Amino acid sequence: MRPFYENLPFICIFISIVCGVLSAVIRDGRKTYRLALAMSATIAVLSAVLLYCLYTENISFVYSMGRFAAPFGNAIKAGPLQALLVTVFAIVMGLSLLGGGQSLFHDILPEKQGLYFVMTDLLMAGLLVLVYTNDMFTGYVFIEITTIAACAMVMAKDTGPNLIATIRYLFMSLLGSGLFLIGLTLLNSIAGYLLMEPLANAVAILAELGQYHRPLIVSIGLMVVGLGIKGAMFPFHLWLPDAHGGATTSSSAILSGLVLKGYIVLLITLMTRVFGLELMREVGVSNILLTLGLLGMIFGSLAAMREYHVKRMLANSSVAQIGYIFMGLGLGTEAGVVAACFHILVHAACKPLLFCCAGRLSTVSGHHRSLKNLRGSAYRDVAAGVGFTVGALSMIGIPLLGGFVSKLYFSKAALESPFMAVVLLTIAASTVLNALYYVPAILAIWVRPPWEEIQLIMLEVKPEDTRFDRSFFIAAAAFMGLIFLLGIVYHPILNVIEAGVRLM
Amino acid sequence: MTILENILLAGLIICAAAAPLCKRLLATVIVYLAFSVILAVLWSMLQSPDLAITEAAVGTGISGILFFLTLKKIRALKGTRDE
Amino acid sequence: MLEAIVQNRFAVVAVILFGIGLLNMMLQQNLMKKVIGFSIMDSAVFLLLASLGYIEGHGAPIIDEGSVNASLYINPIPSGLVLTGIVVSVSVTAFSLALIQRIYQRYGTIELHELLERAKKEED
Amino acid sequence: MSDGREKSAWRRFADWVNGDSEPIDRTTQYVMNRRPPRQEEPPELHEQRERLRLKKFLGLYPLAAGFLCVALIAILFATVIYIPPFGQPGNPTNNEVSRHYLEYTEEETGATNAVTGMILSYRGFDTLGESCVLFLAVSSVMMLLQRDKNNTDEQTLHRLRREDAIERTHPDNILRKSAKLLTPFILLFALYVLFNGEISPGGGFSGGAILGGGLILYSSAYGPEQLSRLLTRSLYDTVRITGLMAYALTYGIYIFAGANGIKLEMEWMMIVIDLAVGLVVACTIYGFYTMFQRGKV
Repeated sequence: MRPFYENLPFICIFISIVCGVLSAVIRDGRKTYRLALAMSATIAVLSAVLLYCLYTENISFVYSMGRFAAPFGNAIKAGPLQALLVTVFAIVMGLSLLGGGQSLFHDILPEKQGLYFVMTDLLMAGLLVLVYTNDMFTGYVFIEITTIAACAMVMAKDTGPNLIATIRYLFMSLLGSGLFLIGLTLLNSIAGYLLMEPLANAVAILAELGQYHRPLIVSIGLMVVGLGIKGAMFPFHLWLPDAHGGATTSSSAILSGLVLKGYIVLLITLMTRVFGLELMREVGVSNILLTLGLLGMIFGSLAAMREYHVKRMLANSSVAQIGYIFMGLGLGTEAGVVAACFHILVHAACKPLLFCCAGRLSTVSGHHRSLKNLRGSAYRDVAAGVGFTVGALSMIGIPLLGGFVSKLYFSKAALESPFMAVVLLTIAASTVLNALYYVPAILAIWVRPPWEEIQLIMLEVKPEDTRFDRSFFIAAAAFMGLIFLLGIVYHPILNVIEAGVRLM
Repeated sequence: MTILENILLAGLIICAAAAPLCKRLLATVIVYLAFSVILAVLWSMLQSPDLAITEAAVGTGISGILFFLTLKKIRALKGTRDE
Repeated sequence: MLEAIVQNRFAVVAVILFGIGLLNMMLQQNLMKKVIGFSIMDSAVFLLLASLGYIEGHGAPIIDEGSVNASLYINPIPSGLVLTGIVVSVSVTAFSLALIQRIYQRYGTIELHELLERAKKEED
Repeated sequence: MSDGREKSAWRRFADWVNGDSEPIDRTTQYVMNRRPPRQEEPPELHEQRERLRLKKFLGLYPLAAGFLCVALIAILFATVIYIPPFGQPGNPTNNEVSRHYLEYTEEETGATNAVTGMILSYRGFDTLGESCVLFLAVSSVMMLLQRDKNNTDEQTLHRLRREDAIERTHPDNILRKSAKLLTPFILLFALYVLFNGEISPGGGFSGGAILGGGLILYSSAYGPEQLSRLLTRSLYDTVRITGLMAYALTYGIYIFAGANGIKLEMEWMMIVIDLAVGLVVACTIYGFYTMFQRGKV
């Protein structure tokens, strides 16, 4: 008889699936909204309990889905890292829905709101499985669930450019999952298993004997590239600005905060659990990841500098931040993976905050999105202004905020790498570039424009839009708390991540 | 058996190459459905009757209906009542 | 080389189909043809996967009473995976077709480059 | 506010960032010129630049994508001739897992069709995910195509009504007669495939698809109104959701019991799951059809 807490991951997955189905029954926007919030809160609490149990006992466990033990049945595996990630993901999901709630109900037609929350709930299920899965094919099926749910969330706003962004996003995602599937097929043909532990043994034996060397390398490469396309790795990120920039606020927040991370977490699981970091370094996939990550850091920032549309600027900045994560993975060391995991948490806290605040600022400025029209908007909703500032400063890497710690640990991890100089220089350059577009954005929202211009803007603002938005205030405050938490008490969190990576 | 198999494999490639080259979308869809039918036969030859049934029902039947309905909606079918 | 190709003919055909599908999906401007390219690509992967499970001279994996002998039947795992895959692929196809219908309704065209230009104009 | 009074340092800095202030020295001038143009650009110029970028993108993209695709195909081609040979019993794929499935399916799951046994019992979690994909797909199609003020105008409604009227006054006799003849057999065959999945090819997915196909035939022969009188939106939703819910609950109990080592009689489980999967698939397929056709259930 296993201890009860080992059932918690499965219960979380089950709750989110059932909530998704129930949302289709209820069909009323407000009620399903509350259901989704309650679901996120429940999952966050249950995962926090799981995290506590696993971290104090310092274990990870395999949970067989059904009565057939591995390698015959499906299984999931949970350790401290997975529990931590899921806790943060659930919190961020709830807060993003809370923070973007007002514009959500403004952007989506009333009869479609219930369906929107079907998507968010099942998206949560998909993310949970991507984090916990211990089986390759289960991973594929839930990648597809995440893809469809994410696309549906982008198009929920239902404007023309939105639909086009969705179809581009859909095709790129399908390309990614197609490549992942063919990589999985090739790997299955030479190693013969689907469950990760026996697969890892088979891969290790193959690598040692040098058998089927070429199919092995190609299948690893295909899976990495497939997940990289879905995670907006540098040359494959062209779909991202339109999809994330055009969607409704909550969708943008969830997509860039969580969905990208889900695929990357699966990639980390594959790298550490199945292939092993050593093999990744040996076959040179690490170096490719490193190069693309570094390029992404620079080019994402450069693209963000050119944008005048605030949400698209944030979306382009996501490309740069994802570049950091791939760079950390590309270092091919445990320290790099730990830093990448920490950056996943930081970015999952900062980017949704920025998107929610940008959405709120544009709401109080007559739904304009270009930075020019947002001038001085921070005075119309101070909480949003402060939130935007904190998030942006954290992205730049100011001490006491989360972004600083992750940059510190990336640099520390880079010290062991043969490419130390290049990595450190790129981190420095990217920090400067980040400052070059975030600082003007911060100034733009805090500087009062001439009086006539304000009046012109205020003409378009409906009075109900400027009313105090309590749920947004709570969400922004909680996000800021999370960022400060990550920036100040980072030691225990890093300990959990290190233990989790060891127990992968 | 091997000869038939090879013919079917060649048929798959021909259909796949021809489908997107057709000028009219209707022809594209029909050639694609032929591709699906060949695939179903091939699967029954690979001793997977489950796959053959599913491919015939889902891959050919249902996708076919959905493709045709879409063609009708985007007015790519000649001779519908709209015209 | 030639022998290897003949021996792995299913895999080779699957790769050719995958390539055709991939090129169409990436390079076609017509959204319908893109969807068909995607379907061909997925079918190609399924063909590769299903061919892994086939064993020459063995029968379909429906167990006869009294002859539970694993060396009589083909490997059931790839068939099961492909079964799942086909259904997933059809769902995705249906979703993208629905999107195409809406795009046509709004813009009156399904050529991607025209759509991109129109969308750029419409923004802000 | 900005009426030429003495400016604070903050104000001057802000103006510098916004590009409003006069440059003071050459360095500043240089930095200012390098700064990306953000606000001061007139909209026409910006639009023109954007269009140019788009044109460049549309010109470059096919080249880059084509090159990447061809490279990928070449790599794959060079790879697949090295994978284990086709059809040999000694391949890595044919390991103890597949032998276990073949030898113990009947004993452990009660199904003689190893594929059905595997997807419903051994790897049942994948199948649950797959049903969720179907559910999601039909929900998102509803989100796109269900009639609302964004996607349906008076003209479309008028056209639909006219088509219905034509359907009523000029029924297609051949179609109608043959549909009348065929529908019961199709439904019967669907049920046969559905319930015999354990001992013969078929099972929930194929049976459900055939059932959905029967509904579509009936609907297209008798007109959608005839069917929607029998199968109203609420009934449709009830069936669809009951199916998935029953599936998820049964499977949840099964996983929970199995993982915790609780012994449960699960003989009935295969039947319930088969039926539930069949219902989900049939409803999904009918849902796709009716959404594509008319935009409502």
